[in-house]
Amino acid sequence: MSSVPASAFLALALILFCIGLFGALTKKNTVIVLISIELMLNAVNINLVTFSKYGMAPSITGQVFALFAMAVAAAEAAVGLAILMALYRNRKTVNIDDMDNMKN
Amino acid sequence: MIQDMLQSSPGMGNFVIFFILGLVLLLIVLGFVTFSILAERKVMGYIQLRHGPNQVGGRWGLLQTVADVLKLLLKEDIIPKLADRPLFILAPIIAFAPSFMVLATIPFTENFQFADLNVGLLYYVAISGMTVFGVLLGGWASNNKYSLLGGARATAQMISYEIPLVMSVLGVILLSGSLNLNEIVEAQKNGWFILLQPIGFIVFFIASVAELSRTPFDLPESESELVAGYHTEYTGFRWAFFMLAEYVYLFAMSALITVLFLGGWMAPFGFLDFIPGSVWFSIKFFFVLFVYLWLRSTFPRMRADKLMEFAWKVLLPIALGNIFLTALIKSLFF
Amino acid sequence: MNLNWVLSTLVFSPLLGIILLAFLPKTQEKLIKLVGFLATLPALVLSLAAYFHYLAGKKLSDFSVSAEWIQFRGMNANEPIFSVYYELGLSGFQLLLVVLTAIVATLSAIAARYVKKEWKGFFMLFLLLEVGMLGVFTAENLILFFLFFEITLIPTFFLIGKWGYFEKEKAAYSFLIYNGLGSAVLLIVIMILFAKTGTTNVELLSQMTADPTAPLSADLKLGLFIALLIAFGVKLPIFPLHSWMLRVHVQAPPAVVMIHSGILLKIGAYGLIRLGMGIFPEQFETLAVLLAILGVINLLYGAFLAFIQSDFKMVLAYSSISHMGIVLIGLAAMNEAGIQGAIFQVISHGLISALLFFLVGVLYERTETSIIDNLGGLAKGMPIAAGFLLAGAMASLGLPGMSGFVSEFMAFLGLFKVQPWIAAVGTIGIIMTAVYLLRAVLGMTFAQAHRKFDAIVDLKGVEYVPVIVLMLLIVLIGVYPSVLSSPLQATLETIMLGLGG
Amino acid sequence: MELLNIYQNNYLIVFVFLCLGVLLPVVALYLGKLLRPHKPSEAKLTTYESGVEPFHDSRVQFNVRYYIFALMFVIFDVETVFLYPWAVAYEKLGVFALIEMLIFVVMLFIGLVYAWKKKVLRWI
Amino acid sequence: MSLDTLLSYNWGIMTPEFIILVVIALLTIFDLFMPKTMDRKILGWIGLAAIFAAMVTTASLAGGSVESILDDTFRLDSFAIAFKLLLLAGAGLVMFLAVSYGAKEGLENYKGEFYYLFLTALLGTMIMTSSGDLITLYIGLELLSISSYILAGIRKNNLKSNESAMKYVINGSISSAIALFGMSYVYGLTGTTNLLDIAAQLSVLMDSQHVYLLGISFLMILVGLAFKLAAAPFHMWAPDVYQGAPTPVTAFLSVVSKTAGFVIVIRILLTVFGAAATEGPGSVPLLLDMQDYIAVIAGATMIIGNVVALKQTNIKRLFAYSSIAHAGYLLVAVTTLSSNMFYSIWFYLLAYLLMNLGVFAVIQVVAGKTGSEKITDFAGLYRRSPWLAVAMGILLISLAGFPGTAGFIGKLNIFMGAFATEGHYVLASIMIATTVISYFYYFGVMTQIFFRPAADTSKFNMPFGILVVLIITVVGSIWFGIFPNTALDFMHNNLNIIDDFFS
Repeated sequence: MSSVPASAFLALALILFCIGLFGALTKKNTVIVLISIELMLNAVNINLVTFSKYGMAPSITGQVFALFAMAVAAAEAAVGLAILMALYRNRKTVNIDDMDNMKN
Repeated sequence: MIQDMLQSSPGMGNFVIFFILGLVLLLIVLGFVTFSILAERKVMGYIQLRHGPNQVGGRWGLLQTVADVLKLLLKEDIIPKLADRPLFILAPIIAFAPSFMVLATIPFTENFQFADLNVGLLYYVAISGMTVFGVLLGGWASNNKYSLLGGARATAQMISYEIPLVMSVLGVILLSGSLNLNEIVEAQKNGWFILLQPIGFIVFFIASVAELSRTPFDLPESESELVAGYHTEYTGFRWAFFMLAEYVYLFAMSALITVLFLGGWMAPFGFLDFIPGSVWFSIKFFFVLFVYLWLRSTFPRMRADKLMEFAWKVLLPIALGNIFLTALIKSLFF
Repeated sequence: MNLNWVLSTLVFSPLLGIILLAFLPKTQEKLIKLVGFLATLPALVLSLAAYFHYLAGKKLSDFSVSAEWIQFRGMNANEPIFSVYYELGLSGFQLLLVVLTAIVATLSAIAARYVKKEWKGFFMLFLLLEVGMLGVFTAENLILFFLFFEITLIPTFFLIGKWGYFEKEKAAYSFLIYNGLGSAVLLIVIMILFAKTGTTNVELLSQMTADPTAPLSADLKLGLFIALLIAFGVKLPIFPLHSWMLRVHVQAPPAVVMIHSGILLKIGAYGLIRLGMGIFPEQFETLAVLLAILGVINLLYGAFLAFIQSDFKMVLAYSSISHMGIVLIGLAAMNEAGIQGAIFQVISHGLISALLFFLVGVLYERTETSIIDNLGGLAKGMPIAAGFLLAGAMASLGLPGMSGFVSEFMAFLGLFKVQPWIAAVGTIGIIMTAVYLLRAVLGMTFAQAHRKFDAIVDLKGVEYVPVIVLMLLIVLIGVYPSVLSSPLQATLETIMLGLGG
Repeated sequence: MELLNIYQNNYLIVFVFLCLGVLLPVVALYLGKLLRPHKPSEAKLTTYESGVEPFHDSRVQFNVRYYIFALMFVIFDVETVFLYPWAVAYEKLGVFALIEMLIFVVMLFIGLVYAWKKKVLRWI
Repeated sequence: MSLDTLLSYNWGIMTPEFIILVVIALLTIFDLFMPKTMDRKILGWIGLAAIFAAMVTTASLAGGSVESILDDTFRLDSFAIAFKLLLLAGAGLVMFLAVSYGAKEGLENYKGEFYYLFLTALLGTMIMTSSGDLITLYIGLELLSISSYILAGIRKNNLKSNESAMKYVINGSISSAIALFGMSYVYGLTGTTNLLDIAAQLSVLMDSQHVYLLGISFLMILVGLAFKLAAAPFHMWAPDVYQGAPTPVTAFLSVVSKTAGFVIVIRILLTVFGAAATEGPGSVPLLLDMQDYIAVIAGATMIIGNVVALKQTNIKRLFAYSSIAHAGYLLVAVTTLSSNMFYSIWFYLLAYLLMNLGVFAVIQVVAGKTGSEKITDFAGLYRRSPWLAVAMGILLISLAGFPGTAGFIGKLNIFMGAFATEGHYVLASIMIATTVISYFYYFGVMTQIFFRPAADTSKFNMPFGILVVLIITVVGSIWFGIFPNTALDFMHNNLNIIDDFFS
C-alpha cells in the first residue's frame, strides 16, 4: 500500500472537501448542510493525517491536530443539532429557505 | 507458516488464504451460535426447573436448533409493502457484518489470532458501534410503529451504555499502556485485571450486558411491550441475521472479557502452565458465557427510565472516577 | 507678558457657556438667552483686545501657542513618525476674521431671541459652533483646522434641522452631505500632505512646497490643489456646488443664517487664500484663469437668478453666491489689489449679509413672510427697519462710502490688470446686482401694500444693537478702509512673495 | 519492510472479515430464495399492528429525548478521543498529564452534572 | 514531562485565563444548585468581578519580556496583552449590559447560562490572543464560535433567535472548516503547527509548487477568517445574526468577537505569511504578494457595509452593516501593513469598542422599552430623555468619524498608514467616500432622535449597568478623541508589539 502516493490522499481530501462545500452551500435541508460541514472537517482530518505521515516534515502533530479537529467538529455538530431542534420545535421545518423571518 | 505469510507482501494469494481461514472461523462461529442457543435453553431450563428442548432433535435435543435454522431458511420472505425496500434489505447485513468483523482481532491463544492490530481494543469498540445503524435502520425501514420505537429504544440504550463501556476499559489501558489485545494479555502476567480493576470490571460487565441487549437490559426486543421490537416485520433468514448478530456478539464479548480482565489464555498460576492456553481460554470463556446465561434466567427486565438513568447517573460517574483512581494508583505504586 | 493663554481662552471660552447652560433648567427662557449671549462676550472682548494689541504696534506672534498633541508611532522608532501639534496663532488676516466672527456671533446671539423652543439646546449648539469657527480661523495646523472645520458641521446640522423652517430636514441633510463630501476631500489632501511631508503646520508646508527638493511632484501638487479647490468650493460655494447653500439660507433660523452667511461661507474663502494660495501658489497661478471664469460665472449666475426670485431670502442667497464670485475674481487676479479686494469682500459681505439676514429675521418675526410681494409697503409700517434694509442693500450693491464699494472696486481693479476681458464681462454682474437688489428692496419698502401694517411694531429695544453696530462697521470700512488694510499688509506680502511677485 | 507487511496483512484480514460478514447474509439469502416458497398476498404485505388495520404513517417524529441522548453521546464519546491516547501514553507522560486530564475530566463532569440538574438525563 | 517540567513553567502568565476558567466552572455550579427563585444577577456580578480581576492581572503582566509556556503553545507577548486588555474591557462593558438586560421575552430563564457561556466565549478570545500554535489558535477560535452560536440562540423559544443561531452555526462552521483546510496545508508544508517554527520553515521555502500551495492555503485562511470578521462578500450572516440575537449578545458579537477576529488575522497572516518567501529565501513575502486580495475584500466590505446600511429599518440590522463597514476600515489598516499598523488597529478597535458598545447600550434601553427594534422607535428620544439622546448623538458622531471623537483619531491613524507607505490611494479614497455615505444613516438615526416628535413620551428607566456603560463609553469616546496619546503612549511605553513579530 506504500505505492499509494500522498497526492492521492490529498486529492481525496480535496474532493471530499469540495463535495462538502457544495453540499453546505446548495442543500435546502439543514441536516444535510450540517452533514456536509462534517464532511469538510473530515476532509481536513484526512489532510492532516496524510501530512503527518507523508508531509514535507512528517510529525505526530498532525494527528494531534486531527484529534482536536474531531472533538471540535463533534461539539459543533452537537450545538448545530441542538439549535436545529429548537428551531424545528418553533417552526416545524428544517428547510433553510424557510428561514426568512428577518430582513424587516 | 502463518508468520511467513504475514511477513510476505500482501497480495491476491494472501487474500485467498485469509479468506479460507476466515471462512473456517465463520463456520465455527455459526456452529457455536447454533449450540449456544441450545445451551441457553438448556441452562435456563435447568435453572428455572423446567425442561429445555426435549421433544425434537434427537438426544438432549441436540438437533433442535439445527431444525430451527432449516425452518428459518425455508420460511417465506416477506417485505411489507410500505417498507423502505433497499434499507429493509440492507439493515440485517449492516447489523451482522460488524459482529463478525470484531472477531478478527481477538487473541484466542498465544498464536491463534487473526489480526494482531495495534489498536485492537479501539477497533473492537469502533466496529461494534456500527451495529446500531443496522438496528436503527431496520426499525425505521419497516415502517411499523413497534419497530420504530424498538429501534429508537435500542439505539438510545446502546449508545448510552457505550459511554460507560469505553470509559471503564480505560483503566485496563492505563495499566497495560497499550491498546493491543495481545499486550493487554501479556500485561496480566502478574495478576488479572479483574483483581486490579474490580470497579472497571463491574462497570464494563454491566455495560456489556446492556450492549448485548440481554436481560435485564433487553428492552429493545421486549416481546411483551413492543411485539419484538425493531425486527417485528422481519421474517425468515433476514430476522435470523439480527439474532445471529446478537449471538456472535455474545461470543465476541465473552472472549473480550476473558482477554481484558481474565488474563486471556494465561494460566492463573505459574505452575499450571503445562495446560495449553487454548484450554484456559476456553474455560474462562465458557464461564463468562455461563454467567451471561445465568443472568438472563434470574433477573427481571428493568424499567426503561431506570435503565437509561442507570447508565448516565451511576455507571458513567463511577467509570470516570475509576479512571483517576487507576491513574493515581498507577503513578503511586507502579 | 506671556500671552500664550489668550488664543486658547478665546477659542474655548464659549464652552464655559455650554457647561453653565447644561445646569440650567430648560424652562428658564430669559435666563438661558442671557447666559447664551453673555457666553459670546469673552471671545469678543479678547478678539478686540488682540486687535488693539496689534494696533498698538505689537507683534501678533505673541499669541502663538504650540504644544505636543498627538504622536503617531511606527515600528521600533522611539521617535514618533508623525506628530501633530496643538498650534494656534494669528496673522493679520486671521485676526480680522476672528474679530468678525466674534462680532457676528455676539450679534446673532441677540438675534437668537426669536428662537421659539428648546432654547437650551439651541444655545449649546450655537456656542459649540462658535468654538468651531474661532478655531478654524486660529488653527495653524491642518489637522487642527480640520477638527474645527468639522466641529462647525455638526451644530449647524442640528441648528438647521431642528430650529429651521418647513423643509428644515432636507436642508440640514444637503448641508451635511455636501459639506461632508467637501471635508472628505479636504481630509484626503491633508493626509497626503501629512504622509508625504511629515508635518501639517501651514507655515512649514508653505516653505516645503516652495522647496523643489520636497517629496511632492508637480502633478501631485496640482492634484492636491484641485482637490482643495473642490473642498473649499463647496463651502464658498462655487457655481456647480452651490445648491445646498440656497436651501440652508432659506430654511435656517435667522440667527443661524447670520452666522452661516456671515462666517461659515467665509471659511471657504479663508481656506482658499490661506491654504490654496499659501501652500500651492504655483498651482494657483496655473489655474488662475479658470478661477476667474468661475468667479464671473458665479457672479452672473447669482445675479441673474436673484433677479427672478420672489422670496427675499432667496434673493439674498443668490446674492451671496454672486458676491462670492467677486472673491474668486479678486483672488484670480493674483496681484495685491485683487487679493486685497477679495479679503475685503469676505469681511464686508460678512457684515452686510449678517445685517440683511437679521433684518429679514425681524421682518419674518413680525409678518411671518419673506415673500417680496407680501411685504410691499413696508416703509409705512416699519419705517426704521425699511430704512436700514435699504441702507444694507446699498452697501451690498457697492455704494461708494460703504464697505461693498471698496472691495468690489479693488477686486475688479486687480482683475482688469491681468484679464481685462473676463473682468469686463464681470462688470455686467455689478450692474445686475444693483438691479436685483433695488428691485427687491424697493418692492418691499415702497411698493403697493397688500396688507395692513397697523399692528406691526418697528425695530425696538435690543434689536437696534445689531443693526446699528453692523451699519457702523460697514460705513467705517467704506470710509476708512485702512482698519482692514493695515493688518492685512503683512499677510499680503507673504502671499505675494509666495506668488513670486 | 517486514513490519510494514505484517501491518498491511493485518488489515487485509480485517478486510477479509468484512467481505465474509457481508457475503454470508447475501449468499444465505440467495440460497434461501431457491428453497423457500413465495406466495405473496395483500394481507401478508401489510404492516403488523397487533391485527388492527394500520393507521397513520408510522414514521412519526421521535420523542425529543432520543435526540438529546444522541447529542450527549456525541459529546461524551468524542471526548474519549482524548482519553484513549492519554491512557496509552500515561506511563511516559506522568503526573503532568494526570493533572491536565483531571482538569479535562472535571470539565466533562461539570457537563454531566449540568445535564443531570437540567433533567436531561431523565427518561420519560 | 514530569512534575518538574510542570512546575518549571511560569504559570503566572496564564493567571487571567485561569481566573476566567475557574469562574466559569463556579458559575456553572452555582447556577445549577441555586434555588430557582433566586435572582441570577449575582452571577453576572461575579462574572464582572472576574473580568475585572483578569484585567488587572493582565495589566500587571505588561512590560515583562515575552514568555511562552506549554511547549510554546501559549505565548504571552505585548501583542497578547494589548489585545487581551481590549477584549476584557469590551467583555466587561457587555457584562454590564447583560446584567441590566430585561427585555420582554428576555433571558430570565437562561440568564445563568448566559453568563458562563459568555465567559467561555471570552476565554476563547483570550486563548486566541495568546496562542503560539495553530492548534490552540483553532481551539480558541472554536471555543469562541461555539459559545457564540449558543448565545445567539439563547432565547430558545424565540423564532428569530433560533434562526439567527442556525445561520450563525452554518456560516461559522463552513468558514472555520475552510480556514482549517488552509491551515492543514500550512502544516503539511512545514510539518509543525508552532507559528514561529512555521515562519522559520517557510522563510526558506524554495519550491514554486509549494509556494503555489501556500498561496491557496493563504486564500482559504483569508476567506475563512473573512467570514468571522463579517467582511464582504462573506458578511451575509451578520445582519440576520445581529438582529436575532439578544442585544448584549449582539454587542458582544460586534465588538469582542470582531476584535478577536482581527487578532487571529494578524497573528496568522503576519507570522505565517509575512515570513513565507515567494521565491526562495529573502524574497518578497507572500503576504505582500497577496496584498491585493485583502485590499479587494477591504474595499468591498466598506462599500457594501455602508451602502446596504442606508436602506435598513431595523436598528440592529443597521448596526450590523455599520459594523461590517468598520471591519472594512480596519482591513484597510491590515492591507497597508504600514509601520503604525498595530497602533492604528489597536486604537481603532479601542475606539470602536467604546462607541459601538455605547450605542448598543442605548439600543438596549430603547428596544427594551418599546419591544421592537425599528429605527423609528428612536423618534423623539431627545424629548423623552435628553441625556440619553445626547449620549447617543456623541457616539454616533464618533462612529461617523467626526473630529473630537475617538473615531476620528482611529480613522486618522488608518489614513496615515494608507498614505504613508506605498500609498494605497484608491483604498483610502474609498474609505473616505464611504465614510461620507455613512453620514446618511448615522445622521438618519440622529434625525429620528432629535427632530422627530415622540409617539410616546414616557420616560426610560436607566438601570445602573447601562448608566455605567454609557458614562464610560461617552467619556472615553471624547477623551480619546481629544487626548489620543493617553492610549497610544500607554501602548508604546509598556508594550512593544513590533518585537513580537519582527525580532
